[in-house]
Amino acid sequence: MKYVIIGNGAAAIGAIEGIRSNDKKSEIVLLSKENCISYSKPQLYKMLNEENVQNIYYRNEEFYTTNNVSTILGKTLISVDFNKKILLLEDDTIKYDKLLIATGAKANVPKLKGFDGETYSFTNIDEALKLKESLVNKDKIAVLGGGLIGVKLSEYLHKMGKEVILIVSSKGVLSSLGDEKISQILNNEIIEKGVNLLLSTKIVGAKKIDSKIELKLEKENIICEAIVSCKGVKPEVSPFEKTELSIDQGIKVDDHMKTNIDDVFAAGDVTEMYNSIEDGYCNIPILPNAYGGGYCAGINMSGGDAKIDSVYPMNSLQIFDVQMITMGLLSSAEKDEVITMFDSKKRIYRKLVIREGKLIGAALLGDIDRAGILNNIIKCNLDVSAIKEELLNSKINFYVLPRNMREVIVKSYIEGIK
Amino acid sequence: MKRRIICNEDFCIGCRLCEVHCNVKHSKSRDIILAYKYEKEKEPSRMTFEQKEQVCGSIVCMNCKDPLCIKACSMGAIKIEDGTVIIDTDRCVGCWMCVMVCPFGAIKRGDKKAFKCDHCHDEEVPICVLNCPNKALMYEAD
Amino acid sequence: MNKFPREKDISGCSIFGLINTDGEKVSGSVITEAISVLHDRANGLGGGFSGYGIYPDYPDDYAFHLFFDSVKAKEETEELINKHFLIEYDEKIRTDNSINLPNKPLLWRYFVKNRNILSKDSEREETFKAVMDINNNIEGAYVISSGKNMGVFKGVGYPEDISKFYRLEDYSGYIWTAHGRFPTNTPGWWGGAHPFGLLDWTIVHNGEISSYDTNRRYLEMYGYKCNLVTDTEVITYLFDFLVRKNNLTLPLASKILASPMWVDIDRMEEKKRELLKALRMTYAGALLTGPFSVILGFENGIMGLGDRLKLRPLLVGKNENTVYMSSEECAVRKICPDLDSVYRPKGGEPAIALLDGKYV
Amino acid sequence: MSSVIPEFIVDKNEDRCIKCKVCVRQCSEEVFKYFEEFDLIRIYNDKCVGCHRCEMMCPTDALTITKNNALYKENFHWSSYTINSIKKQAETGGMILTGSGNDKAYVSYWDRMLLDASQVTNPPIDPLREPMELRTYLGKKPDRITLKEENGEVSLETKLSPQIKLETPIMFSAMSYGSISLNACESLASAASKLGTFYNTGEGGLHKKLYKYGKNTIGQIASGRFGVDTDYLDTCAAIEIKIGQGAKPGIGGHLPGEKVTVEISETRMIPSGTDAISPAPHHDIYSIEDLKQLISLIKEATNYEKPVFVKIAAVHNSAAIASGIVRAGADVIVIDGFRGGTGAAPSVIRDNTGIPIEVALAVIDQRLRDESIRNEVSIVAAGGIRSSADAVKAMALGADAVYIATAALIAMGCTLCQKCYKGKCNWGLTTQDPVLTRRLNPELGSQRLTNLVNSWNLEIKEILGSMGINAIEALRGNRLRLRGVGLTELESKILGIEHAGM
Repeated sequence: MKYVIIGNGAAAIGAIEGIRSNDKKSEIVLLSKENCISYSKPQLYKMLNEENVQNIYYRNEEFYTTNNVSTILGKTLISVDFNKKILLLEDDTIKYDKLLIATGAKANVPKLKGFDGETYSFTNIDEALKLKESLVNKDKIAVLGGGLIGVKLSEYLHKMGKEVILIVSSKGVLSSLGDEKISQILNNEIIEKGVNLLLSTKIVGAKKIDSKIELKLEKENIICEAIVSCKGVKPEVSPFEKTELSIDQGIKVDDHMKTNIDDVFAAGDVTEMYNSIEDGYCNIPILPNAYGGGYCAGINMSGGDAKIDSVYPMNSLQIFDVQMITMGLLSSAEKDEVITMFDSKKRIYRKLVIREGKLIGAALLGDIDRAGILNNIIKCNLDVSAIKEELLNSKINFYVLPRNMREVIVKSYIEGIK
Repeated sequence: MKRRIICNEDFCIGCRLCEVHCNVKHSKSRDIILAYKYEKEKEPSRMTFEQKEQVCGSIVCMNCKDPLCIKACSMGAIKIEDGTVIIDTDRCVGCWMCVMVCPFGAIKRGDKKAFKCDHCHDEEVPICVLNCPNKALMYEAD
Repeated sequence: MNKFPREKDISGCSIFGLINTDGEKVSGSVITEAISVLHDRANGLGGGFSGYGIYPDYPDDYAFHLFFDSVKAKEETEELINKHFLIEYDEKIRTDNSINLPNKPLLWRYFVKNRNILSKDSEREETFKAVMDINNNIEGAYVISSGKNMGVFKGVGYPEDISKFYRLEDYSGYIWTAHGRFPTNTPGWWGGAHPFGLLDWTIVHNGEISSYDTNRRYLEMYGYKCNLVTDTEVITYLFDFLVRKNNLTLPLASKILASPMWVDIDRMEEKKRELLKALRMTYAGALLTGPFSVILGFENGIMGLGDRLKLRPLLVGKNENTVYMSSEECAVRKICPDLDSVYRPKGGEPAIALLDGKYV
Repeated sequence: MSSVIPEFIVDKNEDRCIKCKVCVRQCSEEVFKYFEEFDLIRIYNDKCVGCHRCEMMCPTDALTITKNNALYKENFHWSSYTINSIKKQAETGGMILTGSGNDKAYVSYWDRMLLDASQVTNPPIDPLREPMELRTYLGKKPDRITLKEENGEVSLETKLSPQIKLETPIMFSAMSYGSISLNACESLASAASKLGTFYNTGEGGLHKKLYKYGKNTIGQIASGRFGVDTDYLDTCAAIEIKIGQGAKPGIGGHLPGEKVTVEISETRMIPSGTDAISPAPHHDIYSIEDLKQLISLIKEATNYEKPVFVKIAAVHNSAAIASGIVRAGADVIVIDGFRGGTGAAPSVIRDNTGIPIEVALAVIDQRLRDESIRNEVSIVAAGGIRSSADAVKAMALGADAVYIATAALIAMGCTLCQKCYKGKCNWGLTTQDPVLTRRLNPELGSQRLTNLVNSWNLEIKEILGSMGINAIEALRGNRLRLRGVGLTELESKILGIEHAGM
């Protein structure tokens, strides 16, 4: 048996650990176009600061030898012959028995009209290093995009002492979460801390003027020294585009992380998975899904039988001094019941989205302790009609749940039964 | 060996001595009066005392068979050693992904590091279990 | 002098018994020789003998041996005896008065018959009552033996002196038991010496039972008066109670007095278990604890029995038709150097030798 | 304003207090209150009942409960207790209630009897080396055993009356579900089952959860007849008719409606929330011949398979009463002395009625022997047995076994604050408040009871060994092994023992 894994992110690491939980011996080959050991994407911004570089690696170097994985790093995959089970590299071929595609996602960098200079992006180490080098003698940076990467990067650049202009096309940052209150709180926080935040602003084009750049907006023009585009990511599916692999927003996988092709699995940001809340397939590029999907795939590849938990978006982040955790669906439909709590003094905000008595989304801002209890309630599809007020207003308390439910939950996690 | 501390809420008397003893055990001096009255650095309790009306109990890390925190950790800082889920505080960067997923709310936020019950791996029996005056906290190992 | 002690009698002792299972008689000097070997286990404050088959001339009469403190006591006793019995013959017990013994009472024996013809059981019950009556109610009179064709000879002194005093060499019997006593607290009262006799039961005893008062109070419920405050007395009464009054066999009585442990009873097969359980529960007041070994003499045999923990010695030896029992082997070897067999019964296991040659 | 001076002072050492607030959380009397605003634990001495729960739970030993020494001026005739009682009565117009047993300074005869030990003439026995038997059978014994012989094999002909087997002569006395919590009942039941002995349901009926301990259960039938049905009779191993209780002879029981929870009402078979009243007499027993009928009735109903106990309080003419009870057909007679406990009783009764168990036991045992009927009944002594020594002395006086209850409660946590009647027991024993009852984990309670009785067993064996006795029946009635100290001639005579030195 020969396992081949394409990619070196959390999904790939998960797969290695999944395979090795069943199969200690067979060969594992890991192919990655990045020439470094696995690192944590959410921690990427630390690359900008020399002292923190060591803090981004997802596993240590011994990981590969300990797990008996041969790595082929820095090589690009051209295409795959799924019939012959062969991977085609620029100068080589690799045979596989079981294949995992975990190529992740790449930056979505829209072309700026009239601009022939460098538009930086920030989705991998290479991009990060490139940005870092260019920052040496630049002080005024424009960050395009109010998504997670854009906001986080702005914060970090600001802390490095740069003058940051964060340009967001919507009315607030993190608008994709679908919660105006959160966007509003974060907008205030970002502005308060000194980032130049431009909301509802569309970029018309850009022009290079000597060492500076003139960024053309709808109403004004601004001068900056570098542009970083943070307009989201898209699955890296280019090597498979002309194959029979079923791809929509990403590579389509079932709950066993199998693709439509035998012996080919996919996991992580490259995939499109079933979202139990949305009742549809979508791409959810977050780390827990990547590792969990990879681990699940690894088990199934090595002869086990694992099913992925229901997936839905969730994230934990800190923007300047605002700590928050969001999970599930926050942009409610009409049929949903939305209850919120806001304590402006303590800057605590809590929102619950309830559909047919079941919790389908929650946001916790300010006080995030024990958020996992809510997450589990979403995951287990528990009815919260009787306890919703308590969930909203008190400290999150496991004992809010009825005893029999708690006992089932405890038992299921102890014994690993879903 | 997998250690587990489970609270039988039928017999939890709500005294919260488990928290006290846990705090003392994880203090610098390991002396109750010094720890509480004189030591400056204090972590929040690793035990979570829960109460709803007349029912109460303490919750700590259950050492799940398939821990969600390990999957969620953005730094690969959580692992199972000897059957016990442990957080490598050198690697932890305080992203709180673990807090987001722990179904029992057993992971606490310290000063930029996550921490939780370590099941007193250096003791024969966890200190909270040892000191539970009504044996509501039960210790299982397998 | 107060006839009965207030304090419980405590003593250490030597015991000896023999039986010729063919009924051939031997002289009292034989057993005297044996018990005198154990001189050092007595302290001169008590010695005695019982002999069976010694009164061939009056085999069917109850032979009453009595100690009197006064002539008045003797007269009162005779009056009482006459009420129930016909005195066939009576005499002063022959003694060798050259032997110097302290506090000698007046010694008398009577051969008596019941005035009415009665069944054996009733006859014995009548006799038992009469003996109790004399002992309890007549000041200065004490019946020391009351069986048929047997008698008890005892007093304050070393056994060999007692033997000489009573001229035991003049008697011959097929069963003899003997006792050398080491009392710690009895005033030199002759009644306190062993053997203790009631009807044809005689007991010589070595040891001290710790269950005394339980046994005494149990017996007193059934008409026994334990005036002597000696273990020998209660053990004799217990045998009388269990065997004569409750119709139990000697081996079963032994299982009551020195009961097997509950754990052992639990392991027995059902019928036996239920029997022993019932015996132990019902006759709980008869259980003897503490160290003892006894030799029980009765009309047709002797039985040796040790306590259930085997805290006191008991040896059984056999030579042709004679069975010996003793607390020490040297006493047996003295009169019978070559034994066919020697064994030491387990605690609570009775050793029974009967006149018809049965040897259990 | 109450004119009663607080009985206790709660002293908190601020140098040791870490403000963990365990005292605040544990005191059901609300002696402690925490004010977050001031970070202050405020103490209300007047509410303290002196149960010491806070003291024992405090992890830094910061609390000390002391008797209020500033009570009224010392007066040998008018004690502080008396003055406070008068004041309380003047305030309320009611009887003074109390719990537990008589605490007054009457003579304790246990403390005036000493045990014998073997020296020289009779060796003591080492219980670690030799078997030491504590097994006891309770029930009517025949006067004699008759045998039958079949095919040369001798077997038992007598059919024995029903007996219960005890591996230790110590049983747990009657405490009802209602007077104590279900967890306490379960602790007793489970301990009895582990120890091979028995516990008694009191007259609280038998909760379904406890049916599994039926083999170790003595089911009580008292004047309220609570919880008695066919299942109850079938499940219990023996049945006890309770005529009286040592703590309150001649007084019935009263479980107030607020304590009659749904489960208690189901177990007692009465409507929930109604007062459970046990009348002072059984309304079908107005004399001894009525008792005989009830005994016969129970025997008939239980197919003559279960021993019937009759329990009486030790009162002045107990001996004659006991003799009557034996003749009425009881298999076991229980005598409950005046030190016996109660969940609630008027203090005037508890403190002034009855006689000491030592005396009652001694005269009853002797009376039954005088009448040659001692074998027909087993005697169980109850009421204030504090230790293995008391138990041994009771057996030497003539008891077959003893019942303990106060000692059992103490083992489970009780500190004898005597406030059982308030239903707020901080140890979770004499309460039905779910917050308090869970303070007794039956596993722990059972373990502590088992430990207690096992340690008494060891001590009893040690005592027996020192006396050279190796079976408990050889101790029973063995009064020679007791000696009195400081007894008058009359007391010695009544107890049937010699004075030390004799």
